[in-house]
Amino acid sequence: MIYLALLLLPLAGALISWFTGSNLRRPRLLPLFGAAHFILTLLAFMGGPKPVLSGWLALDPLGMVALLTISTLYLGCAVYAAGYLPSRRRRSNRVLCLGMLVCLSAMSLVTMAHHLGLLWVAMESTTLSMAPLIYFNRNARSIEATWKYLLICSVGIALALLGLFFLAYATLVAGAETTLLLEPLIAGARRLSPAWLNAAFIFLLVGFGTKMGLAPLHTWKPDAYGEAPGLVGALLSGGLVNCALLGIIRVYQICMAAGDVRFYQQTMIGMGLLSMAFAALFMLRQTDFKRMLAYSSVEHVGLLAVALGVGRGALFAALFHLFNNGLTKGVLFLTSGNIHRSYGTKNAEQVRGVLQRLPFTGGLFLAGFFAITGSPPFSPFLSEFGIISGTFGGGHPLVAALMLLFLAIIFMGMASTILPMMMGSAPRESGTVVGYRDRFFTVAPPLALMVVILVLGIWLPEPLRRLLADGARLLEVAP
Amino acid sequence: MTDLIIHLFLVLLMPPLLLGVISRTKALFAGRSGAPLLQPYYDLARLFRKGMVLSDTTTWLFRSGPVVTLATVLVASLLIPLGNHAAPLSFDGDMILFAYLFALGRFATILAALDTGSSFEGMGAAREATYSCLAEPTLFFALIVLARLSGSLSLSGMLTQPLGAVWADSGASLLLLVGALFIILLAENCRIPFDDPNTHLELTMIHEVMVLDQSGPLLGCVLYGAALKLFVLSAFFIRIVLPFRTGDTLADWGLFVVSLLLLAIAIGTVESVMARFRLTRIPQLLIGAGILSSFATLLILR
Amino acid sequence: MNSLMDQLLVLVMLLNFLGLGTSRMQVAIRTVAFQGVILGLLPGLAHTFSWHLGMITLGIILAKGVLIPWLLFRAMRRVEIREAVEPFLSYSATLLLAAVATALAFVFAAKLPLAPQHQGLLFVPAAIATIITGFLVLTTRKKAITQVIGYLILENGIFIFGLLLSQAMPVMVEAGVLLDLIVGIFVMGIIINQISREFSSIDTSRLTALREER
Amino acid sequence: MFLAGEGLSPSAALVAAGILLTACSGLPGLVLARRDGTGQKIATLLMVAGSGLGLAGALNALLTGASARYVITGGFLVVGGEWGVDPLSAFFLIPLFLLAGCGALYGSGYFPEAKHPSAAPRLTFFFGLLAASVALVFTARDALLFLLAWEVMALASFFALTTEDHRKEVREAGLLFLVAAHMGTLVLFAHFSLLKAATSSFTFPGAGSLSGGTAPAAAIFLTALVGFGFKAGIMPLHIWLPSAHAAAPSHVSALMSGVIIKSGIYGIVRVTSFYHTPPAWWGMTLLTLGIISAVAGVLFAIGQHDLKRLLAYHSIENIGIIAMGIGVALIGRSSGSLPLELLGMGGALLHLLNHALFKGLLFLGAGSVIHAVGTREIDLMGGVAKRLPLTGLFFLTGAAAICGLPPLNGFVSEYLIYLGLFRGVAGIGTVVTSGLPLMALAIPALALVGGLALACFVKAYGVVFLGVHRQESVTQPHEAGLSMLLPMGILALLCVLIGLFPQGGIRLLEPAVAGWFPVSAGMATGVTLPAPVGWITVMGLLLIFFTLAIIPVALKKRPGGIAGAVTWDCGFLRPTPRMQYTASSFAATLVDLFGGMLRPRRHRPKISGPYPEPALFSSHVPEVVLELLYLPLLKRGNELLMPLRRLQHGQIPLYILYIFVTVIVLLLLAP
Repeated sequence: MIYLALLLLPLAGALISWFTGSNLRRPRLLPLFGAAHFILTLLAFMGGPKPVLSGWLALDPLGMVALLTISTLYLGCAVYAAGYLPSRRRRSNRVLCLGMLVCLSAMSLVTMAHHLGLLWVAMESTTLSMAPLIYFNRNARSIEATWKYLLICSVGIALALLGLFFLAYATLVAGAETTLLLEPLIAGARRLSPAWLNAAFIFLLVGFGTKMGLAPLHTWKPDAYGEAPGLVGALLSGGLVNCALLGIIRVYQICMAAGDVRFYQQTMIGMGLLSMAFAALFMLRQTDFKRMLAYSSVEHVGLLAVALGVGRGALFAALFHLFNNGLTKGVLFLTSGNIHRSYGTKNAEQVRGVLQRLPFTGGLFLAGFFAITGSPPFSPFLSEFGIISGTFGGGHPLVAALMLLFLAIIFMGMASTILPMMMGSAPRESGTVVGYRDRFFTVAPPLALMVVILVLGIWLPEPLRRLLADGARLLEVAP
Repeated sequence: MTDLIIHLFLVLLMPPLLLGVISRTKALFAGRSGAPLLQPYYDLARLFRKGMVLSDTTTWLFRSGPVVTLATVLVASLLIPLGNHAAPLSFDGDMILFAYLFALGRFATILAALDTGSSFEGMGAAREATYSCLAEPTLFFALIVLARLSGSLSLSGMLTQPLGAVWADSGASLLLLVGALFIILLAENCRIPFDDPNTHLELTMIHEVMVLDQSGPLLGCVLYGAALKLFVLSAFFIRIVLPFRTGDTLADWGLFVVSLLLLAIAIGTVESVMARFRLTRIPQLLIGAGILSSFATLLILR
Repeated sequence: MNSLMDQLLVLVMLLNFLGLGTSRMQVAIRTVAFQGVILGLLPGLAHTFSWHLGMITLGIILAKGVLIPWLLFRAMRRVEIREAVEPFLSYSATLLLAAVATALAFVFAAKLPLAPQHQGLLFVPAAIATIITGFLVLTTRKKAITQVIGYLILENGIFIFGLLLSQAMPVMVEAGVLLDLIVGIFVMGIIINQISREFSSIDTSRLTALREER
Repeated sequence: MFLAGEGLSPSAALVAAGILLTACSGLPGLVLARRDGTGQKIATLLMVAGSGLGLAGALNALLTGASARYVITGGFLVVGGEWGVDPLSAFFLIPLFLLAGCGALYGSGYFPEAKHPSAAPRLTFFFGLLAASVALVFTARDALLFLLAWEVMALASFFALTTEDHRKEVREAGLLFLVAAHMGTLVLFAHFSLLKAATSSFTFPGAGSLSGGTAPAAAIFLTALVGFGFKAGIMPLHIWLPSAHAAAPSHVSALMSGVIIKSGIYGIVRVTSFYHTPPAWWGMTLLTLGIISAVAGVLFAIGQHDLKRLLAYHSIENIGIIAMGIGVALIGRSSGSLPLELLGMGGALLHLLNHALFKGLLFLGAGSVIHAVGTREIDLMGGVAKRLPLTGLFFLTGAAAICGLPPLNGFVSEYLIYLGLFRGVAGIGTVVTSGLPLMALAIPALALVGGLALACFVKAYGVVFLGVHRQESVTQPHEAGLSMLLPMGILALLCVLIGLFPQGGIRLLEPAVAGWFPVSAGMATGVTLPAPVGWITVMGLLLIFFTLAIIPVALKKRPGGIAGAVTWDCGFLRPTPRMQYTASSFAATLVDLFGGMLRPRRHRPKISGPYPEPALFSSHVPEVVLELLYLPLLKRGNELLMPLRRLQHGQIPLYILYIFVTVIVLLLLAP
């Protein structure tokens, strides 16, 4: 019941928003449905619903973590949208609202789909429903970004479909009943044909990895994140990325149950390190602060991939980081949207004195920066440190050292871009730029997200801890 | 008890005599009859009777400079064994205090010089500060050698050990050390070839230019302090060079006085036969001394 | 039955070359559409008739053979630009590559640990060859529409492989996949439209405003 | 979050209260009206009260020698935390709370809210947070809580030091500080991960519970050295230190130099305490780094003519001296020589306390001078002591103390380290198996450092406070207010007291040193330093007695009387204040002598024609390690990597090729 509610409620909202005429009133639907979805998510979290539709839909701890992240982030973005869109009332937001609500439904479906075919359909739906959102600004750059996003992600997802076929074929070759249901696949993983399973893993990793932004498949990411409005960037980096990661996690679950796991683990670690290296490379001397956030997303995707590859010891932290990264990215993208609007540029060299002109936005952006780079007392510290200590403890000291090196370069790059933006005195505003200042609706959502990660950075409630621990157990190598 | 009295007696009264001997030696070399041996005593007595002229720029620091300097040397003189006789005060690590007392004296003198605001006295202060810190390592290398050879951590222990036997054992090391220490002795006491206590050209002076503005009793303190410093460091140096002992207390005291006077004559001789170095050469010589003494240390650490 | 299927698959592979070799977009679109229709027919040949099968056949033919070409032609008509855009790699070179890839596909497929009932069939080599052709189009052509066509060829190749396991794919999912494909092409059509409006061209090699400096 | 176990011990409770009060001290100021300065008054009051409580707790812990650990559970930092106060922590808490209280009081006069309505509340808040986080660093007993406190400390210092961010140098200093701090933290990530791998727990192991000879132990030690070294400012990791100390408001500089860089030392001391048999190279490494830091630090200091940068480089020097002490202690431990351990660690810890006292004093004094004169440039000052007599006196005390001159506190700690070194080299009561030549080198190096420090401080004090003012200033320099003088007075008094009566300091020191020893060594009952500190009192008093005795002889009224006159100008006509020896000229010989390392830059004017225009000659010593090593390296690396950024070229077909290639490569790699 709750599954259907989670799926259909946003769709209903999408319908209503499509038929709402007023450009001013339409955005108000978003927080309404976001809040309803959030409440449903909390109910699901506390209720722990049973699988339905003969196991096609289920919320296991892994899905629950992703759903919780997405729903929390979405609520923040929705409230922000209600404050942000009216400031751009000349531009129709009908498609944007529609896309946001459809995407919410599709993302929820990803988190609860236990049939991999269904998961794929939902994943492709999130890709498509996001496209018009990236295109919101309707200028040459946003068209370019949208096209790259659409084409590259579609190709990637198509490869994932092939991977799914391989997976099904692996069962066929094993002589079992062909199925794409997760539980039977895990249960029978040992009997799967290793060659086909390897191929399936590779194609699914590349396919979903393209969507998630693992290097060198991340190429669309800086463009899309850079050109989309801040709140879309937040949804992309905190929502879609987590969906894609969940897709990979599902395959990984099967692989971990298959016996010989070395190849899978090494591949994950390798791709993760490569992503972090790419991110480090492009974050040095990055002058576009939104693109910088995109590369930061690449970095954290890499971090998560390494953590999955390391396995036991880093898994709890990985799931925790999935949550933390999503929320922190939300803070960063939402506030970067504010900075962009106020200064009329994404070029960090032209942005000075944010703390002076937009004290709350500036403070939150700075806090978000500290959080994302793993500074206590914010929760990403706990998860990043957990991943690194898990990597050291898991017998990969070299990998961990490389990660630290990349993190160091990334910090240097981010700090030397962000700190000059924050400090000093703001430039005099020219006549064309409207005096955009901090307002309740554009500051409260990132503030709320920030409070969440600050509290989690000090205190992790027991139910959440149990959820993460249960999830981590699902990802361990089968004995 | 008698040793203590003799120690204090020598410390208080003998220093100006050394100055007298040095200048007499130089006079003899120059073919003059020279001032009487006791001339430095007369000078001091006169200075202590005189009035003072103080610069308007100065503060209390200017006046405290000579006083503190003299006090530090006096305290140091209680730590140094004279000849074969242990010092009145001695404890583990007193050689560190000994060295740092001179540093304190220098601190006070330099600040007093800078207090006048004169560019010449600033110049002297800069030179003093520069050269003395280059001299510092040599002294400590020497202390390492002595401590290791004697197994003692106090000046008295180091210098009253049977150094004659040590010479037989580690003569090479001690020889290097003596060379280095003689350089330091001359540099620390502002003798030729490092500095000329009798020069009258401000631009070339080191120590004397710092006390240009001192007068009367304060200048007396400065002069007496300088003489005492010469005495104390000479006592340290001569004990290593001439580590003889007779076994008889009074004879040992006599031996000490004689050897000290011999050293004064040696200094006078050096001053007579050498010219003053250019200022830029001084650091090289001091660093050279440091290297000599480091070799000395290396030799005994083998 | 099997020989008919094999002949159709050979036809699919030949169509790959046509799609790759033509510089006219109408031809390319029709080629892909024809490929789609053949793919729609294949399941019907492989299995005995059932409603399930009929629905799938009908769906595929409608989607791939009718709806998608229509969407593409619509986008073309709106764009109405007839410019010659040189590909990154010449047509003859890509054809040569495709020939090599097809040959390799046969060699490679023979080594794969296939299920016994699939050994000897052309499904796997055809799928591989088509996928590689799709990639070749995608990586050598510059026009936005051609890139969509490349995507479709890729998709067709994947679909061929999917035919080996139609039992695993429930109708719901199958339909979802098709629906996503159609919506995807629909959205791409819109974007192509916008590209041509904004840049007066659908040459995507001009879309390089977004890159790292230096 | 709950504390497990029975109630808090008195000292732990006091320290906890102190942490809470200082952490919250700035909160009222953030919400209260700003003009009247109420918030700052409340904050100062809370800070002083909190510091008092904390100080009482720390003293109590040291005097009773008791230690206590508490477990915090209930989802705190996921796996829980451990917190506690033992004598070693307590000893580090003393300078912290002392400087926090004094600094807050000073700050209320130095950076009043009435004058800086927007910046002051922020500064006040972060100053309190800073003090609390450092206290937490010293009392954390597990890796996560430690790192939490560690990074909050870094962030709070960053915000405190960028208070005046309208100035470019402040922004640059802030960036450099933050980057260096984070580099250190990342290395500590590795450190604590390795430690966890070795002990399978994030909780700090007990003293002496690990064996040092293994490869993981070496990795743990090296990561600690680098991670903590960044914060401590050990050369060549000190790059952030000079500019940060110069840019921060003076009371923040005092806290930074006095305590925050000591948190790095704390880390090293704590980590080395875990090991009962460290290999000899640990101590030798620290001793070597200590020598390098001390000598290079003081040399760079001599070249500076920005008062606060000069003081900052002296912090590096003193950190070097402290590191030398720890090195001696470690050498002692690996060769089983108790006196060396005691003297080395005792000297290091006492010097740490002393440095906090006199460097805090010096920074506060420098702040008063800068406040009064309006510049940090030494060469423009002069004669300040006449306007600010008390500040001058206090600064002089600090200057003499930092040079290690008797009878002040700096001498006592250096004396202990010297004694340890001499004992090791001379082989008295101990046999040192390795590192003997190094220790022999350390002694003259320390002496050289002492001499150079003296040269530097007579220069600084002489040029700033003595002589005549070198530039016409618009405002008359004025003596600081009581709220600024009182903290300096307290610190100066403590410098003298510890110098004259080191027994008191040693009494506090001994339990802390005992805490560094393995529990099994039976040191729990306390240790006694093998140093005759009683003699220091005797000699100090003797020195004072002699001075007092000479004064009447030298200065009594005489017939000639005392006449005033101008300074003897050697026959020069019309001397002007500008002709005084400047700091740069004072240091010129030494800077030239060590020019190979200091790389002084001279800005020579072009002089031409028979009547040249007035021209300005100036010189400065750059931050060589940063400007000639790290930055060029970074630049080179960046240039090498730049071409790789073309991978993101914007061509879609090639992007798709990446995907294709990735698939192929992975397929080829698959087994």
